[in-house]
Amino acid sequence: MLKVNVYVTLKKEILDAQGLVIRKAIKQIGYENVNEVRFGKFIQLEIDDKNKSEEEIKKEIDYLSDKLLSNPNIENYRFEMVGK
Amino acid sequence: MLKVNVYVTLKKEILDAQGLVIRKAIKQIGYENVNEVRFGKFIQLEIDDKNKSEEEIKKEIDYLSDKLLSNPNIENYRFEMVGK
Amino acid sequence: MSFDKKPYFGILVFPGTNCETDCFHVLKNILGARCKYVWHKESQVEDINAIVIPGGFSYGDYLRSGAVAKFSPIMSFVRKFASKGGLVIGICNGFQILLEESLLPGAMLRNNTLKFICRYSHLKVTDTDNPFTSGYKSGEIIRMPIRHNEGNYYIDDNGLLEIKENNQVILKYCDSSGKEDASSNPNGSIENIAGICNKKRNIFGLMPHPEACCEKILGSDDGKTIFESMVNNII
Amino acid sequence: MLDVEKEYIKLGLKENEFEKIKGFLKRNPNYLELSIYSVMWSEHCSYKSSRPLLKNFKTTGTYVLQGPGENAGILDIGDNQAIVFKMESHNHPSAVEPYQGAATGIGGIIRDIFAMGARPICSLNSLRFGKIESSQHQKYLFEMVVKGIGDYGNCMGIPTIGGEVYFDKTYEGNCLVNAMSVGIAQQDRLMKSKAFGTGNQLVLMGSSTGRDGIHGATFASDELNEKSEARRPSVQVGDPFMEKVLLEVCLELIEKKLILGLQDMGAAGITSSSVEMASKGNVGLDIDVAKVPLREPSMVPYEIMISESQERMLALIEPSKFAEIKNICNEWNINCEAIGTVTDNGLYRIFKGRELLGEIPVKTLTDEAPVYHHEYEKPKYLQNISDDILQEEDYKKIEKKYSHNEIFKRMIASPNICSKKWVWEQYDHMVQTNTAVLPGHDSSVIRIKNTKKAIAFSCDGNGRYCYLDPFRGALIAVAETSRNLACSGALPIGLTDCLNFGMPEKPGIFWQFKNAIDGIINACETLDIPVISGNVSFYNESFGKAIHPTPVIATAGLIKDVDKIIDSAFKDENDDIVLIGRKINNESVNDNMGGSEFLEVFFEKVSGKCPDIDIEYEKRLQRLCLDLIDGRFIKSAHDVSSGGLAVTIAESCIYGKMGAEINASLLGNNFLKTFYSEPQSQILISCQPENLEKIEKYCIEAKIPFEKIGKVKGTFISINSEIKIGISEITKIFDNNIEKIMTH
Ligand SMILES: Nc1ncnc2c1ncn2[C@@H]1O[C@H](COP(=O)(O)OP(=O)(O)O)[C@@H](O)[C@H]1O
Ligand SMILES: [Mg+2]
Repeated sequence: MLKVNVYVTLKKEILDAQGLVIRKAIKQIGYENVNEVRFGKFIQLEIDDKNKSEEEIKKEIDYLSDKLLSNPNIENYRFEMVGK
Repeated sequence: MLKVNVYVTLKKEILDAQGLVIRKAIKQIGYENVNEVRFGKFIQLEIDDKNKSEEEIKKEIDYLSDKLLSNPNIENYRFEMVGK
Repeated sequence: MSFDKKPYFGILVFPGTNCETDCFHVLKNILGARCKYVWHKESQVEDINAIVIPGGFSYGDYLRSGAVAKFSPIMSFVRKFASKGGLVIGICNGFQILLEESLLPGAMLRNNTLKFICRYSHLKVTDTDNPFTSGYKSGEIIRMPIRHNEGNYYIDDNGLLEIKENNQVILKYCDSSGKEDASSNPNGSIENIAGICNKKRNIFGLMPHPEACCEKILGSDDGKTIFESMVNNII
Repeated sequence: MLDVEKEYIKLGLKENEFEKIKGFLKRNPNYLELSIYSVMWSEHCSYKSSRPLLKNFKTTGTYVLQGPGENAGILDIGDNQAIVFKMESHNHPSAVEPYQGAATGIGGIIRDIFAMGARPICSLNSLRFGKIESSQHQKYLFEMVVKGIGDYGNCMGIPTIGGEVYFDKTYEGNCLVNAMSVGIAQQDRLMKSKAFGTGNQLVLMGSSTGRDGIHGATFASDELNEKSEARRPSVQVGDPFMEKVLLEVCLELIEKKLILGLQDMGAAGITSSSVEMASKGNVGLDIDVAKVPLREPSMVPYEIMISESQERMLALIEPSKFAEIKNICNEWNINCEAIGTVTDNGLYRIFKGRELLGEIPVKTLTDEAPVYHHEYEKPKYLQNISDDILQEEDYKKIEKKYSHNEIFKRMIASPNICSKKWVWEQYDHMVQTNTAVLPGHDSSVIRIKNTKKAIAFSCDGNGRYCYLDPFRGALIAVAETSRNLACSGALPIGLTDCLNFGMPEKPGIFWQFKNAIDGIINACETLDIPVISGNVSFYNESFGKAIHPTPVIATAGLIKDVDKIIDSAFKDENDDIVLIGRKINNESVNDNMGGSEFLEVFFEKVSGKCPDIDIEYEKRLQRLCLDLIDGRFIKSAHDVSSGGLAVTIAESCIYGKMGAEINASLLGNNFLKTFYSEPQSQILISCQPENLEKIEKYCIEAKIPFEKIGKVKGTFISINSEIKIGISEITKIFDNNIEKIMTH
């Protein structure tokens, strides 16, 4: 069993409305020192790697991240294998 | 400037409807080997650490994560300092 | 009932609240009660007998519904008001805020359909021994609109036992014949729960919108009884 | 220094346009100026191809306070109240990024409404996709567009009360997303967007400005192709929470009389909104880009000027009011900066602090923008469409293959016919507690609190009819919305349109456009409905192929007494069912099967003759329907439209949860033709038997044919003993088919 974490974030130039609201809330709570907040998604996958090489799996994840997990119009993604 | 990543995930015992839908979509695409998908949030903070120790900041993040960024009734969180 | 004895409702307004005028209309024009809007930055409200936290999308519901609103100054007043036994009703987003604020037990998850739902739903009034539903018959089946993204009520096993033991479950989703099952559950809510109160029975949260069904021209006036019950229990 | 000579093409300007610019400026423009010209002269902003034709619309009338020209049109509904509405397309952004494209489309049209000083009270939408049964991508577009519209409107607390959705191959590469918003205002609080008063300031409120949507207006004026994928920076994202706050702030500023004018920011951002304000007031304007709050500090002036960041508004104010306005914005946590000053020199000047970056005579951007009188010619495809499409043996073949019950079920199951519940249940259609007739009926109705009045809305367009005959198709679209209103008891008082077409440079397309406009004009004149606002969307093509011409019409109707509203549901057992309007001899003119849903479902073709319509006759029919409702003689009314009479009967049964026994006379003995053809000008009504005679008298007086065709009865729909199906069975198909397709 392989665990993979995929992180999806909005592209830099895209308005992050959620991040802005969170930042304002943090200031309201009284933490003045938080300057920027970016909101993203975090998807954990558990993958059966019995019959596949790590390379193959990486390719699959890359494909899935691009086509399904993120929206390339507005988001970037990155992923990491976090072990078995 | 300190960067902190906070990860918020639904507790194990809670049905993750979004995760299930993603898993179904992945199977539909033809990747049979993805067994579990959990959907979470990923919040990146940029913190001004000029006048504060790392310990203090950790405490702050812990407080924020517990009170604002996650709802302890349904979610777990963890965070990591990813450097300056 | 003399004029200045008319019950006085405070209707909270957060940025993003959008049902405050609907509540105002019902309370003032249909029930003849007095009411005023209370901006979230206020920390003290005089003279009111009850608080309404209306529906909407406070702060866009961007992080979690109700999560940001709870840090507003007004919420510590709500806490104080409630601890002295004042009546507080949270409708939809108001219910979500009460949960986030831990004034009511449990939490709200996304609808298991992952879609916003706007439609009439049948509800069973499972408890009438409280100031909010005392005007209904116990077990009565009523119709109210539901309109939400996150109405999938969740509470852990112990919590569930507790709220059941204390008769805190007040409204449940059902079908027209009163059956509560998966097919009459619109959002995945645990045991079809649509509304609960606190142990002291003076705080009530519900996902359906009673303020949207107080006039026959809108298709139902089943919701009026909730506000009438509150008025009657204030006097 | 850039070589502007090469840049103008990239910016979408033509050579003659570039020459014209040089003539106006008497020099070469710099890149900033060129960018400003390019967005202001884009089809999207300048209407350069359509302006000459749109001028011919009927735009005045008893109820009109403001026709086309402002951000939205305004109608007088009495009691010092006005309704304000407009429809707009967001087709191209939605094709590339359906969720955000649709969301920002809604956001944009809502800003148009509150820019007029009105509080939005409802929205409608008209959608077109390819066939969802056969394509995952079409499903995805449909799903995300609906979600985008829902999420935005729901968060704003504005009910989305109606609209229409059609699926047809023609929209496969180019979906249509047309959104309409309606507001209500006190007549003495209406706002204009004109800039005036030298020294007055322009204040920018709302979101900060980022790089999104740079060259979006140019993008909308271009056809879709592979390159569209790569043009993603044009995608804008919406923030409905910000817009809700902005709405409340603007209405508060108006209420407190702190602002003199208001203008939303849409396509081409600061540039187009400020230029339009200046042009309307015949004044000049100095803009300081250094004052604009930025999301990305590295943005350069031209990006700032044309960025299409959403959720921003521009207000005209007296400088002395600025502090108070700023306070209100602070209370709500939004930006507020004075970015411009009104001048008297007629020039549009852009500064960065003190540095002058560009200078353009205002009128050269607006009134003197190019106008094109395109050539037109009847398209060739029309020569190959035969009038007689179905022969007796074709009908026989269908009847041999399927039982009448099966044919009926197939028709009801067609995504174009079955309930759009899957859509509207994702829209909050009840917030504001005014929706007196919920979606699902001929028109949706909003009551006006504290009065006896209500306003009804209906939205319609039929691309297939317009493909066969754009004149008649557009005429029918107007007639149908108006008929839908009549069915709920509303008198039509004004309409808005969204005209979706291919490339106007192609003579065949421009012919379609011209004819559709003539059709609208013709219908509006006869039915006495003014056009008070609208929108044109050209370049709806993919890979060189245009969509069916699709003019979409949305009409508003006034109801004087909310207690008289009726809907299309059968009400009581034993009520009589009556068809009014059918001319038995209709068939000789035209078999009314052209462009029908029946033809599409069973033969998968768009052909034949567009149904005939006599608009004078139509007017009498609608008048009659209104009179019958006003006299409280009828309990339901439902017009016959796509799918024909059988579908109309089924819908009235399904909505009323009641059966019907129908026995109608057949046209030329042909059951299928009688029940599935789509002749215009027919309304199915139901009434108490006691009222039948009175109704007949009214019909005779109005010279409208009348035929009692059955009774409300039992739990089955039975039609001429050929169809017999339980209400619950047909309701399941009707209610759940889209959901079923979408979850497959
Ligand atoms: N996109 C949509 N959004 C909201 N309501 C819709 C939408 N599409 C269709 N509806 C509703 O479904 C009903 C039927 O639509 P339609 O078949 O186009 O009506 P008609 O044939 O009377 O013009 C109407 O009440 C309409 O408002
Ligand atoms: Mg109709």
